[in-house]
Amino acid sequence: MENIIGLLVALPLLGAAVLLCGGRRLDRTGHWLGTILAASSFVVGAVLFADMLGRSGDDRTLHQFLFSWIPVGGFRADVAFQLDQLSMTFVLLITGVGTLIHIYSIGYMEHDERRRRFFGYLNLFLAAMVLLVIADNYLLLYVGWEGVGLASYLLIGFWQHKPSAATAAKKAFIVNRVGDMGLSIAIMLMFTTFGTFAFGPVLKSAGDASEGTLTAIGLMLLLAACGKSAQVPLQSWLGDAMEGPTPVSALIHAATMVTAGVYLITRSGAIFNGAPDAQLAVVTVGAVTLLFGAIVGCAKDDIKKALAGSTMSQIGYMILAAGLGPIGYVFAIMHLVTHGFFKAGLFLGAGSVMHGMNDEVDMRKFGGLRKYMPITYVTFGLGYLAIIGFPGLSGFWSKDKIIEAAFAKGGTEGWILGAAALLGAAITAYYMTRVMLLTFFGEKRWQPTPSPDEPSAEPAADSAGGGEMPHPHESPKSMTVPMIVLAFGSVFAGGLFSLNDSFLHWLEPVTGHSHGHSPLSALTVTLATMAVLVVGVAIAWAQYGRKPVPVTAPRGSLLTRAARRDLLQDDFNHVALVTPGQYLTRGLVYLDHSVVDGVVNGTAAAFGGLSGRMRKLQNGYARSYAVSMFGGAAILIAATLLMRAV
Amino acid sequence: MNPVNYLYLAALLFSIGAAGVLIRRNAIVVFMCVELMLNACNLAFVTFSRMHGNLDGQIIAFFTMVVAAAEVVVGLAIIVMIFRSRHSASVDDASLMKL
Amino acid sequence: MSTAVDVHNLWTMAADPVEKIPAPHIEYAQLSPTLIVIGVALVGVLVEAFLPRRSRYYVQLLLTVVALAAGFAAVVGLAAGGFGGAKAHVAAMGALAVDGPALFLQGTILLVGLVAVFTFAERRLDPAAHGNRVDSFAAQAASAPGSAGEQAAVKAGFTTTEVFPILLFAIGGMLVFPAANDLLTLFIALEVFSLPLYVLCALARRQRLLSQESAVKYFLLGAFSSAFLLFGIALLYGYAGTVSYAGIANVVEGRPGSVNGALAGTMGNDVLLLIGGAMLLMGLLFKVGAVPFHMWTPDVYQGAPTPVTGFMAAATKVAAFGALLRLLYVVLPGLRWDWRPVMWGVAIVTMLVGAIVAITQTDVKRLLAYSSIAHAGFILAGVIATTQDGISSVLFYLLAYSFVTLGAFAVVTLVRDAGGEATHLSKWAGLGRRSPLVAAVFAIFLLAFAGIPLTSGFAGKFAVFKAAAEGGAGPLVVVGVISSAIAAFFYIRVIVLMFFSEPKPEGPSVAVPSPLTMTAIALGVAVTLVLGVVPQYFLDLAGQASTFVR
Amino acid sequence: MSFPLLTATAVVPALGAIATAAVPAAKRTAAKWLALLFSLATLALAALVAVRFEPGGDRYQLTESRSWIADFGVRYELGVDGIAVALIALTAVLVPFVILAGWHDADPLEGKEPNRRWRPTQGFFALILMVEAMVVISFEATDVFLFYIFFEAMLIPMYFLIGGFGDRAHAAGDDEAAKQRSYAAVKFLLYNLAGGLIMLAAVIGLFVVTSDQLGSGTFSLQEIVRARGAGELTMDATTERLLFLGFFFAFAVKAPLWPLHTWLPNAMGESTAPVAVLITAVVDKVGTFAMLRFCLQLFPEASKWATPVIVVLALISIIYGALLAVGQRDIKRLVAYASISHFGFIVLGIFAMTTQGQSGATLYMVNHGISTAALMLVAGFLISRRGSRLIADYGGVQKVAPVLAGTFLVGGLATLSLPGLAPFVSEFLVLVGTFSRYPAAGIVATLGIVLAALYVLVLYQRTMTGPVKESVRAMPDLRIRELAVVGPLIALLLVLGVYPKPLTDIVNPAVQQTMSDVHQKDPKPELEAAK
Repeated sequence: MENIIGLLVALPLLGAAVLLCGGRRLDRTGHWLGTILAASSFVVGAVLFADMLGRSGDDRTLHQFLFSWIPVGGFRADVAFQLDQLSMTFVLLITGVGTLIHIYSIGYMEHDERRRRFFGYLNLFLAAMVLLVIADNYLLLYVGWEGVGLASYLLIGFWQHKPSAATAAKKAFIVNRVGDMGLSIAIMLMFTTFGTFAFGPVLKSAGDASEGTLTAIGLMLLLAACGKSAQVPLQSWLGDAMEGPTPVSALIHAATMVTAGVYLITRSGAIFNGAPDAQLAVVTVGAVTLLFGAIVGCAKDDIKKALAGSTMSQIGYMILAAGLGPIGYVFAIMHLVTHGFFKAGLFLGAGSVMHGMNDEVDMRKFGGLRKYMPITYVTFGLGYLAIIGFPGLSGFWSKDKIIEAAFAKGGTEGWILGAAALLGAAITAYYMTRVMLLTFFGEKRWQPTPSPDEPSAEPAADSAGGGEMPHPHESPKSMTVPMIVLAFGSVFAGGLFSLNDSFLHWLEPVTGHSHGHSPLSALTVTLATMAVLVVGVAIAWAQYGRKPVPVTAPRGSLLTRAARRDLLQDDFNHVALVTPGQYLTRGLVYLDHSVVDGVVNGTAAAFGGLSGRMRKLQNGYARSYAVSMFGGAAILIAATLLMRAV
Repeated sequence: MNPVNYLYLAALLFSIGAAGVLIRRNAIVVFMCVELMLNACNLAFVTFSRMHGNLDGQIIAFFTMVVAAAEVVVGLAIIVMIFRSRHSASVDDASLMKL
Repeated sequence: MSTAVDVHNLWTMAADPVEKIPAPHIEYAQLSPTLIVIGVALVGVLVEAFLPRRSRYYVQLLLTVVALAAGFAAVVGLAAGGFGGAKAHVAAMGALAVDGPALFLQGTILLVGLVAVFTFAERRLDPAAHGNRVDSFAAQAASAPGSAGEQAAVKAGFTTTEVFPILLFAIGGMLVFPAANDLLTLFIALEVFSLPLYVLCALARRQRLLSQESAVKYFLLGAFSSAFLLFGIALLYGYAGTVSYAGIANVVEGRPGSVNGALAGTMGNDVLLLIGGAMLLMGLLFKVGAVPFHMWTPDVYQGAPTPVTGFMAAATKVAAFGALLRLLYVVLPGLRWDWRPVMWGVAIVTMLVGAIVAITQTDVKRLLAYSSIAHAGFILAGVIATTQDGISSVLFYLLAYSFVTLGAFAVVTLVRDAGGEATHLSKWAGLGRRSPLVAAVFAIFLLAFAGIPLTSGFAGKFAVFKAAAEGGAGPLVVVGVISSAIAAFFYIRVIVLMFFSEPKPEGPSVAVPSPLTMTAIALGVAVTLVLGVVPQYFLDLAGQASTFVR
Repeated sequence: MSFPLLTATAVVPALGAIATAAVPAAKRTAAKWLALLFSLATLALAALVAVRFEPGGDRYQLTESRSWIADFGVRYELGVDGIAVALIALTAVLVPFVILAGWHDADPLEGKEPNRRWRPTQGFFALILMVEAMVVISFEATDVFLFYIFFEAMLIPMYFLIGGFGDRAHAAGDDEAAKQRSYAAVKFLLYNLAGGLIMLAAVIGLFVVTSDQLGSGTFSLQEIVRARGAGELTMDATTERLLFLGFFFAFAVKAPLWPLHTWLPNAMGESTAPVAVLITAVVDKVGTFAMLRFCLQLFPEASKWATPVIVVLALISIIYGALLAVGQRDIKRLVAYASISHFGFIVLGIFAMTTQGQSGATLYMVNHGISTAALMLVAGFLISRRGSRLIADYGGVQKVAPVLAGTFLVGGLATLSLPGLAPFVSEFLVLVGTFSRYPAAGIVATLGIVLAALYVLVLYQRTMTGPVKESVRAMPDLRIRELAVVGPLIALLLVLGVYPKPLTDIVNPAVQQTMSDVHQKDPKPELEAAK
């Protein structure tokens, strides 16, 4: 059975290769090929899943060794796969959601002449992402890790003619590189500590290593996770990443890739368990980010950016959970999966809206769309309910568990984290309600948009007249069907998982699990969550439900304005990194030219000058030559005598 | 009389000759100074010959004279030639080539 | 036994009323190279006197070539006869040494002379004047430039065929110079090869003024230096009571043949020895062109007719270094600790000054002059080694260097414009575009000068530096290396000029030479490459030839 | 003695050079094909060398040994170890692509039909082959002097390639271009000549040492290493250090290592793309190769003594080169500075003195060669289309020439060593190797990968994306010939990135040898050490 694991990667990779090298002759059929390969990868996953269920909880782990990749001295990296419950969960999520989004894209990208390329990239992404989760050692994981980075780079910048898109893509890649630095350093540490970086041995003998080392490794892994999962302080790229086509945002920047960090930390649980300080760092990052993202989400008028903020904050939850250790791992993954469903759904919904509104993204120019695109409205609504944690829907189950676990951490930490999680829940409710209201309720605030041929880089430009009024309409089947499927997921997944803790038992063999003793009873927590939820929704309704919404955003409070600018994240980076960096490089360029090179040219010039002065002695007068000879003779004689003297 | 004095005289003549070469402009005079130096050498040779009581020095002196004569032949020829082409026997005028 | 004493005996016997005069014992066979050359030179003079003008050129050329070839054959014969090694000894009653270094250097000089003759005899480069092919020598040296007399001479198609015998005299002197085994012979040889050179310098057909000026400078300074040399000889004679190398050496090492009172007196007086030695060195260093006795070099090289320059640059160095070697290794080895440091200084200064001043030169011939100064420095480094290797490396270097130099100057004669040879560097711009072959050849010579591997220059440089390093002169090697780096700069500059800069429309043209010059250049290239790629045979030769007889 | 395969591998391109140069002026195309043919023949021979080489076998294989210059103790000794094989293969693989890429670079300009004697085209290809010959033999030489000779001699053809042939259209105009070219060429030559002459002093020193102690001076690497091992040859610390410095200086210039790097940007900037590739991908490798083969083996103690300083210099090169690459306005200079950064990695790997580091360094030499070739050649195609090297003159090329842009991107990604492409393997090995001995250095070096991403992606963004600039609107996409150049290179990058094992198998034994020569062992993992 394990021999087919490779196919999970191979199929989409094949697709990518064919589509990218195939040339124009594939333009008409390419997207189908891509979709089929993605789907078949999912089928393989399903088969493996079935097979896995067939076996008992402890020997569900499959291994496949392909070939020895880099063997040098004690350093051996193999191309080998490990498929256990954790990987399996991801495989299904990735290939499943991935396939849906392929289908969705068929419709969404219909009018793009580079659709073939788009599907090629999507397949590439699938391959890399699957590789990431089924690798059996950190180096191979690293390959997938950077692979998804590349795919995300290509897809964010897919509309390269938009400078904003190109910049966003570059930014995403570079910020991710900072994280990757962490990962590679972590791998080196593992190598120098354990002499290997394969999951099996490393995690087994993690206990033997000194806590200091483990902490170091943990922190480096956290850095990596921050980069990939857009956690503070490396979160700045996610917002801009929304420049990419919406399906991309749905698949990569909501459902799958950005959750890789969570996978990494959960996978390395053994290491973190031995490094409390590292764990503390993790939970801190998680808590901060979940609030950070939520606040940003409140202020954005661009629907996708709002959702991006929410993604950030939801992943914050997961990271927080993962940081809690065995108490949290399972719930982190569980929330990850449910989030995968509803966030993907929400994004697809947003995409569908934009599709109907001539790629308008400013929610202030939506409003009252529920009549015009019912399916979108319903699916989006379900996703909305799921994310704010409406009782019974997916989000409720997973998020609630995380908040519980946070409290269960115990001590002041526990209280702080719990409080943060609760607050986050409230804000989530607020900004999601806001999105909902602005988009589907209230009166129409549609604006004429410039004709599509010139891309709407930033919404501000659109209000300047011209163009034709949008005619909102429901999207084609190829787009709505995936949305419906995902809606189902967002409604039932959570319940399904929580049904006599099936998900817990499923993952426990891999992640392990321990019940912390929470200071508050589960019921209390749930009630508290409900309470803050209601509050959040209420405030949002009070602001955007009752009174009409201005088309142009009011100046807003200091916080609002800061939040609109991602809480000044970019400004900070600019001041702290970019500007100094530019000065540094300029300085160095100058230095290189004038000093390093100057020394060389200077020496040459010096010799030239010396030469010029010395040749003056050659003044053409025979008598002066005679003088020099005479003097020379004198010196010669003197020297000889001197030599004898001394 | 102590032969060493002749050596001092020789040295003196040699120095005078050398000084002349360095100071005088006229090619002929310069050349004469060189001859003077050669003769200083001769004096030295003879003196040493006397001191050592062998005749080598004296014979060398004869050779030197011959050589000097030969030098005169060539030297005067050249000097005359350059004098004819630039109507000046000044060494300093012949300084086209420099630097 | 020293010459002078024997001569003296003859002398006194002649005074007796005995009629038979015992002739001094002279090994004619072993002196044959010199004798042949001198002899033919005399014949050449007669030819000038008795043959009609038009036939002289060919006769002279033939004679000279034959003489040099025969001389070389004689040298080879002697070497084959073992005079280079086992049978090496002092001939002509102590006047001349017949040993390895002498033969090697004489062979080199003769070859150089042979090649030089080809360039002397070149008659295709200058446009024919009044239908007569002309070479690079004045029609009638005696007539003032531009004067009616000269025009008449040119019209009459006069040519100075005297250059050939003069050249032979010079070569004759040079053959004796490195073989001279007593100071008197040394001095005579010096004059014998210097005086002809003074004359040759003055004979340029174009730019007579420069030519004459160079002659005057060379002559005056040369005479000046030989006066010093002579005084040095006098002092050494005074010190040792003899002028034979062996004799002096013995005295210096404190074991004279017989000590009389006077000798005892002077022997103690090292000042005589030291000053004398220093002045002697100065005389030789002048010929070598070592700083600070180098200043004549650029002017003379520039002013003299290019073939003469080439010959001087090559042959004079060979002869002078030969004499220097013999002096330092045979006469003054006992004084090593006195002269070595001094020569260190001279070598260092010479290398640096030569290389640095050359950077800003704008005239090819002056450039090569300074480069020759720098090379003198390199060779001095080998001389200082005072080891067997030192000698052989110097011999090898001289062989390699002399042919590169000849070739380079031969190429210079080819690049001409209306005013004769176009020696100003600016005129060489883009030469590589117009005539790649000539430029390439010159580039090869320049690279050899710069000591780029696979050229003879590199092999030679490596040999001398290696010898110097082994002789404990490491710092000298470092300085040498640095100055070669500096020197590289201006060789490269010329190459850049030739290949990378656009040719000037009014630039010079490259004259198509006769087979004579072609042979000269071809030989230069061949030797440069052979000595660069497979130097072993010649290294062995130099190695075998590296023991002085005493 | 069996068929002298190594000699043949070096002689064939040399003959090719002569043959090509001999082709008459009119038959330009014939000359090109001739050159290509000979380069392919060389490739075949190199392949044969790789096949005949047994990874498990002796240290040096296919050896040849003849007496050459006895007086200098010089022998004509050839022999290859794994490292040499890898680099010879690299050279032999790259040169045909270089020739193919430079197909029209040396054609006479329109209207400027050269005279009968001046044949730039023939010269161009002849010089390329001559460089190949000399590079190959210096990889094969196991006699220090023999190596030195060609190490120096290869400067001359290189010099003419740089100074004689430049980009077609130059922003600064032809005269200015010529001036800058010859400046670059002279700078290249003098820099390397100076290095070489310093090395010459050291070579002589080595001879003196050996002749003092072994009776007769020798330059034979094996002989010297053997003698040192047997204790017959000992150097006092000072001597060894001085000699080491003499050698290292030359190699550091060639490599080039900060602060001796300034010739590279000029040389690569002014020369045509193929020549730039020849410089950075082939010729410079001789420097790093020589560090590995000569510095470490001849002067193990001194190498260890110098390591700290060299590591620091390497780190500076990495960061400094990358930062300057970010700051460049000129595509080719950018690539040049990127190369400086990469050479920093190579040197770092060599002097980390771990198997990972040194194997990594060797692989790095190969991979950097290929990746830079890919990037630089595509850049060359781009430049030849627009006639400008300035980044600012491009924009939106992706839209008009997608294939060109795609290949450019792949080359760029290889340069920033993306996993899955060859350079990643080597770079990571170097990092791990360094980290396991000098953790701090390892971490600093890792910064390099971020900066690499920066300069590559900025370059790609500025040139390829965004709205299409008027100046590039009519730009044609890659032609067949150009695809034939880039395609195989990219394929190589992928293959070596996914399955480098064949290469590592060849290289590892040699590296193990070197490690034992310098008496170094890999540091043990913490846990094992604890036990």
